[in-house]
Amino acid sequence: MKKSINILFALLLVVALISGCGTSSTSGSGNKPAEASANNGSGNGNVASEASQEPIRLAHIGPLTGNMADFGQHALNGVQVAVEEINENGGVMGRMLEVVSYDDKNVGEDAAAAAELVISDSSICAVTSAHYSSGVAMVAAPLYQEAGMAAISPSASHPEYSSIGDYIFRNNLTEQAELVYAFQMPTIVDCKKLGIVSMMSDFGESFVHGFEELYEANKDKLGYELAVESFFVDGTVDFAPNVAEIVNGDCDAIIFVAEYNNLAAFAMQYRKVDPDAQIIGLMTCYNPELINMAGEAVEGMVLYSVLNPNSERPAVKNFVDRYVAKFNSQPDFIAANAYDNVHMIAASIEKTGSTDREKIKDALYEVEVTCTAGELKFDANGDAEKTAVMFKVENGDFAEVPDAFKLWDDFVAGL
Amino acid sequence: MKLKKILNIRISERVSFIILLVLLAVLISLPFFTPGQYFLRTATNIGIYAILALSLNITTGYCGQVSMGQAAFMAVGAYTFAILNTMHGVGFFPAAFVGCCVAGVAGFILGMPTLRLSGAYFVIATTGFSEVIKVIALNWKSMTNGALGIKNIGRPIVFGFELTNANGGQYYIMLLSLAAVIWISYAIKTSKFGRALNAIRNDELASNLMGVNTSSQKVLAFVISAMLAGYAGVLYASMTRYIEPNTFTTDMSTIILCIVIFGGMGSIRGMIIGALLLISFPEILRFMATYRFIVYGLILILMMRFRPQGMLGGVGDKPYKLPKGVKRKSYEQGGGVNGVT
Amino acid sequence: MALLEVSALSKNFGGLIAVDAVGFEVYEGEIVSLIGPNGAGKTTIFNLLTGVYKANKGHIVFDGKEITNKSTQDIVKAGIARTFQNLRLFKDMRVIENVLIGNHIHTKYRLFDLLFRTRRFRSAEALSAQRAIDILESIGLGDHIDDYADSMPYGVQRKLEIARAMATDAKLLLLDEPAAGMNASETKELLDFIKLQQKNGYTILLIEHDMNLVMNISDRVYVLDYGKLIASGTPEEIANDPRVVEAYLGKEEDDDEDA
Amino acid sequence: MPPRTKRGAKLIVQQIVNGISIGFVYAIVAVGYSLIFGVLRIMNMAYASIFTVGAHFILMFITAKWGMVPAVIATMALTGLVSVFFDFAMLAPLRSKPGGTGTTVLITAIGFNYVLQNLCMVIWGSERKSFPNVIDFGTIRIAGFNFDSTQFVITGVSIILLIILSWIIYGTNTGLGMRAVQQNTKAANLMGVNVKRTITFTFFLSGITAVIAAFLVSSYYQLVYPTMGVQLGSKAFASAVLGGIGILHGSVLGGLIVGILECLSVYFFGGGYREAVAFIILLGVLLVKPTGLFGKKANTKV
Repeated sequence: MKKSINILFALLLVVALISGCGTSSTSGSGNKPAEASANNGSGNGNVASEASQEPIRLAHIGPLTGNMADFGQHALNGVQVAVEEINENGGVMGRMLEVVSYDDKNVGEDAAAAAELVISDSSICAVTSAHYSSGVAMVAAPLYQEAGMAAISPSASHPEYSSIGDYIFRNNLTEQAELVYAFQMPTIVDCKKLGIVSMMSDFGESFVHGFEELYEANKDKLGYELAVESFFVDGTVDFAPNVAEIVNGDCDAIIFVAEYNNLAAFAMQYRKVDPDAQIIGLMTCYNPELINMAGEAVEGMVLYSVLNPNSERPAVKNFVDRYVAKFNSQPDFIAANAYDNVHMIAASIEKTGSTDREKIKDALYEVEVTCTAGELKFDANGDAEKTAVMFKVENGDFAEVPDAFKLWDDFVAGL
Repeated sequence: MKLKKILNIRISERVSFIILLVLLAVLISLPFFTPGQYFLRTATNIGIYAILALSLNITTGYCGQVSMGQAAFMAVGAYTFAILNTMHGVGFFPAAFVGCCVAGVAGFILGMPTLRLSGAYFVIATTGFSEVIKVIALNWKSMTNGALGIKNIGRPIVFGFELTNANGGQYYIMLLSLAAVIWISYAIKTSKFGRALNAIRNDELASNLMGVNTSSQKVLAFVISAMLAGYAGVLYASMTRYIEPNTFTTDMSTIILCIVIFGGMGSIRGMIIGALLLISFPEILRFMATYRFIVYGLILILMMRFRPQGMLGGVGDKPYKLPKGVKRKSYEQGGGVNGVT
Repeated sequence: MALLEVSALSKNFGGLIAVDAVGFEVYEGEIVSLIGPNGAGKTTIFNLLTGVYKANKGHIVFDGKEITNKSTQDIVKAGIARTFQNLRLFKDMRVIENVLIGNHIHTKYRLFDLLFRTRRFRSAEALSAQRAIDILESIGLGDHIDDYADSMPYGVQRKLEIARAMATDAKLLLLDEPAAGMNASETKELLDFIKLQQKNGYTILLIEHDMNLVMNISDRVYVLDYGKLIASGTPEEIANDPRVVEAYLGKEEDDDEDA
Repeated sequence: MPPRTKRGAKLIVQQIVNGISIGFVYAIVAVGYSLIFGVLRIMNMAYASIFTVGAHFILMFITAKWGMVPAVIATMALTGLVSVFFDFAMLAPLRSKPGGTGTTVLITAIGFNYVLQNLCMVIWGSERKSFPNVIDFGTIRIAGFNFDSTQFVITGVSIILLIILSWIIYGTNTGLGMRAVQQNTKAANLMGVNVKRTITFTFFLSGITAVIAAFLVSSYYQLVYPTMGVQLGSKAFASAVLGGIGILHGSVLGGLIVGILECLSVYFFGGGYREAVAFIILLGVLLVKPTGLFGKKANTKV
């Protein structure tokens, strides 16, 4: 009897969805993310008019709501800074850049849906920053690969991410690269007994595993002993059991393998028990928020990042100034990566002189651009070769520790 | 109540049959005039949620036990399927079958101790179960690959022809599965099993005293529900092709529950329409996406307050459909007598 | 021999002794009443007979089989079905569905049959539907099979509950205060109805406060007080039994309370 | 547990000590669940997010330079109102309806839980915010084991709270009313207990306990964030059910059991299994004794 409602709803949905797809690319302007794209469009309205062509459109997909929202937002900020900059300098081939942003809530199914949306929108020629968590990025990646659309992740860490296909790029330290730096740190802070506290995440697990291998390989040469491995799961706030394990193994240095917000909680609880041990963080810990949250507790800790906001390098200075001017907050690594991605794609488009998706992909393997990460280029896997610098938290700020890191071979030789 | 009026339009069997045909035609021909893969994927996703809702409908709708464990059963099905498929090269259909069965076993294991519980006890027990499943997925590395998850999960292959989202294959698989699940729900609903579940929801003790073995019926319902959820998990895994312990969240369970409540406990149509609306609205009203869980929460509250039987649930006024060959003297065949005068 | 034999049946909750060594029997085709003031343990006895409570002592033998502390299902299968002091119908199910639940144990098919709608399924469903229809028509509810249980007037709901019990193919019907809340004419109707069922071959054990009904309907009466059996016999004997009269001082307001 | 990590009796004891600390955190939240259930026989699934809202209110007032004490008091009032509003606007109408069964109440509570939690996310952002710890007097080392002074405060407060609540319920007229309502709402009404007011009072009280818990927990972890109630809430609920929900001291004991076994699980199996411990115990106990450790069995009424 009520089947009539059935069909009514079904048709309603059909119509609605079609309109949904039709509008959703512009409807981005409804929510925070793309209003920026709107205003930088208007900001350069005059430029656009003289370059009388429709803009080149790039997609940003990342969490703009939910738990990981701030990471996605930072990436978007980076993208917007780059787009503005490029447009001010006359755009690419005289055409303006425009960023369309989608919210994947850091959820696989939403990421996939957004990816399909971007793929089916022929006006978008590449994904300039694709998703945050590896787990999510790896759901969408095969879709980009099949559809033949270049997608660069500013954050993916999963070892096998870039091996999904030749359209899948990663502008972030690979796990191997992170290991190169992380592994040097205990030696640099010359610790005797090392403890690792790691989240049971894709990155955490493979990182610890990789670290162990390196350790086993160089045990005898290293000056320290890997005494404790302690794990926790995502969402933990109470680190008492982990702290107890570290203290029990009386470690004098701890490598913490998780995002900054976890480190903040851990550091505060750890310092109550042991004020001395040296805390070592990874790149995901480099975030001004860390110091705001943990304050004293993280004073004196060391970590590394691909971005040094205080660097004198013009590319970095330029980026940081623009970023601070626009959002009056310090950029973090993900913002910088996203910023660089846009420049890489812009360069590729210039190189091939077309917005053809496949051509862009091919060009991405060839171009080399001077940006925040120095001379940036992708290797055959689609991984960026990046270098990191070491930082020490000193009176509430990240202070660079110049040339602390050696090249891997030199390091091993130097042991 | 106006809403009631709208929802109770009576139309003749013939008209509704034609409508059904049209609807089928629309559904089947969808892939041929879709504006993009995105549309198909969303449609498939909606279908999967409809299957999930129907599965939960058997425990919550028919039997009246609110379960928050549906995502966990999905996970069991999905992981079993993914492990068989990627590590032992088992094809889609056999692997899917095993996935269902394992999910069913999980349902049985959870059902046995908890069937005595009711209300919030059952909710917390099922919530806990999801947590346990997640922990297993995270720690049993040799099988589940831990937090790294399982990637490159296979899609169904029919006669050497791979069914992808692009060629609409996955959509049709979903459509067929949905049809099957609808039939199962209907078959249960219109049988002594369904009646027994219904009676249990109404008054467990009374049904017990009418000779219904309430515990076995409840467990059976729970197992079937788990199997269907497990199958939905299989579909989900082969669509996203990558699963990890955090893929199947409590949020999913909540959305599923929300669909059941919104569509109307016990109603089959309700589940499908519920899935249509609740899954598509964040896509259609993108500005709402930020608030979607608030909306889901409000739906739960408002439905309970104003229409606990849901959009299409509760009492219908159609005459009871008697099996063929049943004679009624003092009664001429035709429309039933509605409402006591 | 008796259809139902109860001997030395006892039940206590914590300290309180609800039923104390009660013994009685009910013969095939009889209508036996169990009376007594509130809290005398009548309903507790019903609960013991139907397996809701487990007895502490004593035996229940039905139709020659020991059914003491058997599961409720087994007892229903054995042929005892009951109604409830305050109605326990399946409210949002239809009249016919309520009766079909009564027939649940006799509707025999497996999951396979219901999924694939085998012949066995169809015949079994038709059979129990026919049975339900017949019962409903026999008690004059033929026109109301589509209606929802809680939409029926009170008197009809009482009848429906009896019908549901009958649908289990019980030999013995336990009626817990069937006349509670009924007016005189309804009670009269009920009386005839029960008598009719007796003719149809049912044996009936009922708890009732309405003395008028009890006296007119019962073949024999048992009187309980404080869990003990204080008297038994034909209605006449009971009526002039001093102990009963004594036990029943204050019966009036009990009656009102139940109404 | 990873083979590398050094083990031994000392670590076990330290973990038990930690377990007790965490246990009291669970306990103080669990008490809130028990309170409502003890009076209304309702499993207040929304309590977790009421707790979260409380934490955010406190932080809001503190950042508005109110000072800790006024902030907490103001929050108590506000959160109490939220809790009462929940009852007034959502539960009361269900109670009045004949169909107002457990299920409808349960689902309403689940819904409200989600609404509140996500409102927090929308209003205050999803990220973790730091919370000042004013009840921190450093770490105390006793016999080589570390005790966090905040823990003593939490322990103390939970015990005091327990005593106060027990006194309210068993020692005052209002409490008498509460118990009457729990026994039989209709009868209580006839006996002249103002049922409406009693229920309102109970919800307000549970709001206040939520704030106390929120204050202590956020001070302990020095963090506030919208999802803080999710894991904590469900574990605390598990603890309450474990100890026999509705029985206050039972909830506390349940919390302690969960806390200690959690930390021991870290010792024996590593951090990976910790989150499941609470629920495995719960399922185990429910299997043996569906009413929880201290729960009393009610006789089926026919």
